[in-house]
Amino acid sequence: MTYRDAINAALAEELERDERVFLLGEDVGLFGGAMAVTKGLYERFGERRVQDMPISESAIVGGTLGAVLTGLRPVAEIMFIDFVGVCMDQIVNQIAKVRYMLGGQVEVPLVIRTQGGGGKSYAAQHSQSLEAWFMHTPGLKVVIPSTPADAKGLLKSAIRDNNPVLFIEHKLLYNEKGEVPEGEHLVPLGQARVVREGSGLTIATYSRMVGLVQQAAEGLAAEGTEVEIVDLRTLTPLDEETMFASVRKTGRFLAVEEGHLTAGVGAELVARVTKNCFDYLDGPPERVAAQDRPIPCAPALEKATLPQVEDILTAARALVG
Amino acid sequence: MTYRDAINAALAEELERDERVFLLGEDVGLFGGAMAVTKGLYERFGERRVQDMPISESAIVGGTLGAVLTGLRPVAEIMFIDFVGVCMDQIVNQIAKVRYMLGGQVEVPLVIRTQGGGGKSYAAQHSQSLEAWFMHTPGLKVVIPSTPADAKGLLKSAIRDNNPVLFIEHKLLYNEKGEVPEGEHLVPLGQARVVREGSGLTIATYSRMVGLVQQAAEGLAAEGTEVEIVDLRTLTPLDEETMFASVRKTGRFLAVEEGHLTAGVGAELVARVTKNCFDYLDGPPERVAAQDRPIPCAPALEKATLPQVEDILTAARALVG
Amino acid sequence: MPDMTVPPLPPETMRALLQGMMRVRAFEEAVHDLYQRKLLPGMSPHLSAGQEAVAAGVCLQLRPDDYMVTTHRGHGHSLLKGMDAQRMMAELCSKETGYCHGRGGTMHIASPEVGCLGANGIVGAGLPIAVGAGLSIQYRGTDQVCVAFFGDGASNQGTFHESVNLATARKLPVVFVCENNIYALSTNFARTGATPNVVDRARGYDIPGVTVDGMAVEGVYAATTTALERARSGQGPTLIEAKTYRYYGHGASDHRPYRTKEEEAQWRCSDAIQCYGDLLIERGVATAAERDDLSARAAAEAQAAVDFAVSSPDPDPARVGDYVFA
Amino acid sequence: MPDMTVPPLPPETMRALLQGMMRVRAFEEAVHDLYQRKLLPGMSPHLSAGQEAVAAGVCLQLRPDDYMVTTHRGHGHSLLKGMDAQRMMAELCSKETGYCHGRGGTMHIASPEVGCLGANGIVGAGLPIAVGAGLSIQYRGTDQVCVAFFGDGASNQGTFHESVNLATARKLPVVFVCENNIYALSTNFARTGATPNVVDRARGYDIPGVTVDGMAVEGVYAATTTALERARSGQGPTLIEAKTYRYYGHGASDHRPYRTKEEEAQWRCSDAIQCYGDLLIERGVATAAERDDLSARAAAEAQAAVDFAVSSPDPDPARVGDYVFA
Ligand SMILES: Cc1ncc(C[n+]2csc(CCOP(=O)(O)OP(=O)(O)O)c2C)c(N)n1
Ligand SMILES: Cc1ncc(C[n+]2csc(CCOP(=O)(O)OP(=O)(O)O)c2C)c(N)n1
Ligand SMILES: [Mg+2]
Ligand SMILES: [Mg+2]
Repeated sequence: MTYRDAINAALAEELERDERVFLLGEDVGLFGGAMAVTKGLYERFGERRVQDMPISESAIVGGTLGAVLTGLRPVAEIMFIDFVGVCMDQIVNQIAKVRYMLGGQVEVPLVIRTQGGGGKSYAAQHSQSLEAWFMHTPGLKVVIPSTPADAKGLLKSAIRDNNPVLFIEHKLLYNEKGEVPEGEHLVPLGQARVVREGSGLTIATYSRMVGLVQQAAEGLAAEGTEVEIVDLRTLTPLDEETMFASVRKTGRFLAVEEGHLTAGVGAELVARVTKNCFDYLDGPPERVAAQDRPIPCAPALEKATLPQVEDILTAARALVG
Repeated sequence: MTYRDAINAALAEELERDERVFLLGEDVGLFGGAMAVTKGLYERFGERRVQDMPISESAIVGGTLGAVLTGLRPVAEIMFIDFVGVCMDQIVNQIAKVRYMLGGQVEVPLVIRTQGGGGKSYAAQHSQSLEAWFMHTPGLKVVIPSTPADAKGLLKSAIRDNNPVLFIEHKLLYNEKGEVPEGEHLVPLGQARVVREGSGLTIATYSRMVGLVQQAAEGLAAEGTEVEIVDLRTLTPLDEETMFASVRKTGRFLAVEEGHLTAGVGAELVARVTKNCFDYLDGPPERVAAQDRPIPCAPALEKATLPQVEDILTAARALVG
Repeated sequence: MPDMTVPPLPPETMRALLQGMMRVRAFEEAVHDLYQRKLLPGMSPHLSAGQEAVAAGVCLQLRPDDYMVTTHRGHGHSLLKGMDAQRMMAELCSKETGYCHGRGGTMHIASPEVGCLGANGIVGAGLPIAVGAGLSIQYRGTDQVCVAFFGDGASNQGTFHESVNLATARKLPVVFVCENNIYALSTNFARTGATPNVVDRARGYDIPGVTVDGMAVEGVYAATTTALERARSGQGPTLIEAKTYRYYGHGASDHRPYRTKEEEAQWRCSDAIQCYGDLLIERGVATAAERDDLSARAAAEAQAAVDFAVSSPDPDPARVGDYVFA
Repeated sequence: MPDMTVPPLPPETMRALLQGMMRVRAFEEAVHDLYQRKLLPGMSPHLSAGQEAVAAGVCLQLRPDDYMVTTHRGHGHSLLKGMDAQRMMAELCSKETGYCHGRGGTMHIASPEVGCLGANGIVGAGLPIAVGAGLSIQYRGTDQVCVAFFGDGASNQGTFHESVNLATARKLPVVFVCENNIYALSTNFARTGATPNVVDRARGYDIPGVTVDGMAVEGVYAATTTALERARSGQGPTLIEAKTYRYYGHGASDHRPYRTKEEEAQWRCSDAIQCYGDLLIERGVATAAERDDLSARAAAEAQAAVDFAVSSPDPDPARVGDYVFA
């Protein structure tokens, strides 16, 4: 099953299961979503459960909060994560904070689905990986799956969670295939997955970069370095223990992300690993991330800006060398 | 001269010097600004140079870009940094990226002044320190002064810079007094300032936290630890060399910031220091930052959420102990 | 202006309106006093004294299961929608006994339980939330309504447009009530709005736009009745603009250089509570003694709220981490 | 609808309008062809084929020192405002010789030098930038104008409101031109807009709202002339809504399930270029041969642009770090 179909199945199952769940977003109905993720749901569940919305992201996202406060469990779609700039206030000042500001009077069971990432030459406003902003936003859970099985299992958990979840898909993963358990498949939020075991180097990563790291790991294995790969799956809550356990074993740490380097997710991972595993470290942790510049359109320039397998190999070799 | 008056003086001097410079924002004219920073400028320069705007932050901030592309050098005010959520797209997708997206066809000499920080029991939507988001945004300079002299010298440099600058003041610093050089006082962007020299521990910080760190340093000196304090002054560009030089001398590093811990500025500082000074470090770098939760209103709760001198002392003692 | 052919209100409604306004005034004066006495930490509260007729005319006819979204100037709306004065005052004082256990303070008072979905520190940010409540009502198929209060300044935010447009396109049961008190902080609406009145915007959405004298509670009441009926019957939103005035500054540090003493005095002449009290006496609906009694009861409620708040414990810093996640 | 009493346009203007539309059509068809041939990396371009009358009717009467802000569907506007077809095509192909040295691509084509302040990848985001240009014109005291193009879908964004409101409140020389091609991606405006027409919104700001047939270039031209005069003379903005149609899907992967083949065919019957060409021949302003010649020249320009783009070098990855900061 593809990553796209896995998400579609999760949505369908949750719509089926809970009458309070409904979808809203631009072109999610009749059209089936700009990324074709919601295909067939409008036909199956009707326009009440799958609502097409105007290009009014603040109203869509703020609308989910009003719906939550009055008993529903909405799942909104923001077409590209790059568009969060027009509804950032609703996400970070309203949705993420409302439970705390209200002293626990409310639960906030809503999901904002969106997709990010580059690699398609979509240029600076359609290729970003902005998860670090939201990891820096207390009150919000941030889920970012790398496989079809996780996409399904994490999305179902996210919809059932009583907290706001930003669910970030990756545009280059939609056609990726993988095994997906049938039916009631739930992956708990906050549990990393060890994708590959190894004793030479720990790489923590997520989303599309998991695949690149796997490729790099094969190359490194051929050179005699066994890489342990940790797919974080959720950035908030963050399963740091799985990371730490691995680093205590390997003594070396590399964080790989597709977002910009400075003040990105990797910085946080490195800071935590350094603090908690200092005495186990053979050398300083490293980071591979996008360069600190807007993402250019031209394929060769984009390639020189986003992390490539080669960049991971280079960083890993330097770490173990 | 107070921090407030220093900023006011910088604005007045630059309005005087360059006819292309003008101010725009909510209540900046007649009223003199919600924080009284622009007092007297409307009377002196008139409503053409000091423009009151509707509560339309996207139009204000996007407006600066239109003005820049047609030959002006606007300085906008966003009343609280917490409000950037309503105009985030214009800051990060338009202003920060336009020069790169256009292949260098334009320069973007604009400044967005705003103020952040807590300590006044203003609660979750009026107390934030959001600089990490903007440090993670390539194309934007981020300036965050701690003293009246720096506020003046950095703001004048920001206004003359041909790149977009987010200039973040601190609400608790406005009444702080300090020496400010008369007249043409410019502080270059990208140069940290060593506030206090010491050999026992390096603390990198900025904005209001500089004062808290100074207090802590006095306490630590009494205990025999000489702290070297680096006031970063600008987060982009980041003067990492001054930090590194200090850490190579002291062997210990603490980052202190008022923003939330996770994926904050300190994470980046720790990641860079660890990478570049690993062999000099006696132990893992530490961070002091706001707790990862929305900022509560009640004074005792706010105190338990934002970094206090005591927190800095505790972290520093652990580092040197 | 309200239709003058409507039948007169029942006397008990008239008295309730007077009492509601008095309750808000007494509450706000008590808040002001607490702030002056430095018993109210944080931002100087945004008081609605002067604007009570809007809160009373709108909120007193909402059903308990209706919803209401308010702003940074929302004490009056919240009180009359059904929140408890004591727990509100305790929240204003950041006490453990407050609605938000001291986490929220003046700008974040809410009680979804009684339909108060929230105040807001971000101008215009409550409007999308109100529309979401409207979507939810339509989704659930009830005949509830959500009222969204906002200011003249908020009407210049993008969220105003997105919210009114969506609510109208979907015929949602949302009533938009603008309290036009002329100023957004210091800025006169005439300097920032395209049209002289906020209600002129209704024409762009083809929804009813109704202007009412925000100092005259029965006019507010009548316009709201019509708007609520329209909303409940599935015909969509109404935009009501109440012309009103805040007596105090935007906050305590605002010395109001942007308006004249004469202007202030003139508005006070049409004080909603004074005038309506006089009117009820003139109409024979209340005696002077009854008016005094209502006033005394409002004062007593406010005083009890203050006493409760002041004597309540502060929240326990050891529990500061509660309520981040469910 | 345009005032029919206006004097007829000079023949050379009529021919220029026809030629302008042909140039846009030829350009867009060439882009489409390049994309099909996989010579155009990145997002499938948003083509304006079908909408040429709007680009020509508006842009051909702008002065070189006027400004224009466009959208993700902006090739036509940019070309007719004065950008060079070859450097545009090179940018579309992400080549070093493109306006943005390959950094921008289809959604970020701009040339501030000729007044093209930018396309945009964010719906509605160009509007505040246009207002900023308007503020700047007023600040500098010139009689320039800034035209802001946007779509029916964009009119639902908060930025639309903030921009029109501010421009109106300050009487800025901004002309807002909505190309209503019925759909925002797949979504019919009737399902998301409060009113049937975007132009209805003008009433909420008390500015002229003018509906024109976006397939009839002279109507677009006339409405724009009036709006430009109004803007230049300090009377503020106009909102023009051009009813038009995009022939292609939103992008290449869009197979247009949301509209019928009949609807598409019907719009093609009123093709702006075909009909206007016929009209000019009928009027005796152009011969069939002249029309063919104009068409051939447009095709040649597009072909030269393709040749230039295809044979241009890619940007040098070693210089990828240029242009982040000045
Ligand atoms: C997005 C945003 N911009 C600015 C502010 C600062 N601010 C708070 S209240 C206010 C004035 C609001 O005016 P109005 O909507 O008329 O309400 P009023 O205060 O008059 O009741 C301003 C500018 C804010 N809180 N949020
Ligand atoms: C803020 C934002 N939301 C959504 C999108 C995705 N998107 C791109 S174009 C488009 C449709 C725009 O419709 P309209 O304004 O009518 O222009 P048209 O494509 O019809 O020319 C959408 C939804 C976007 N780019 N930006
Ligand atoms: Mg007001
Ligand atoms: Mg459209």
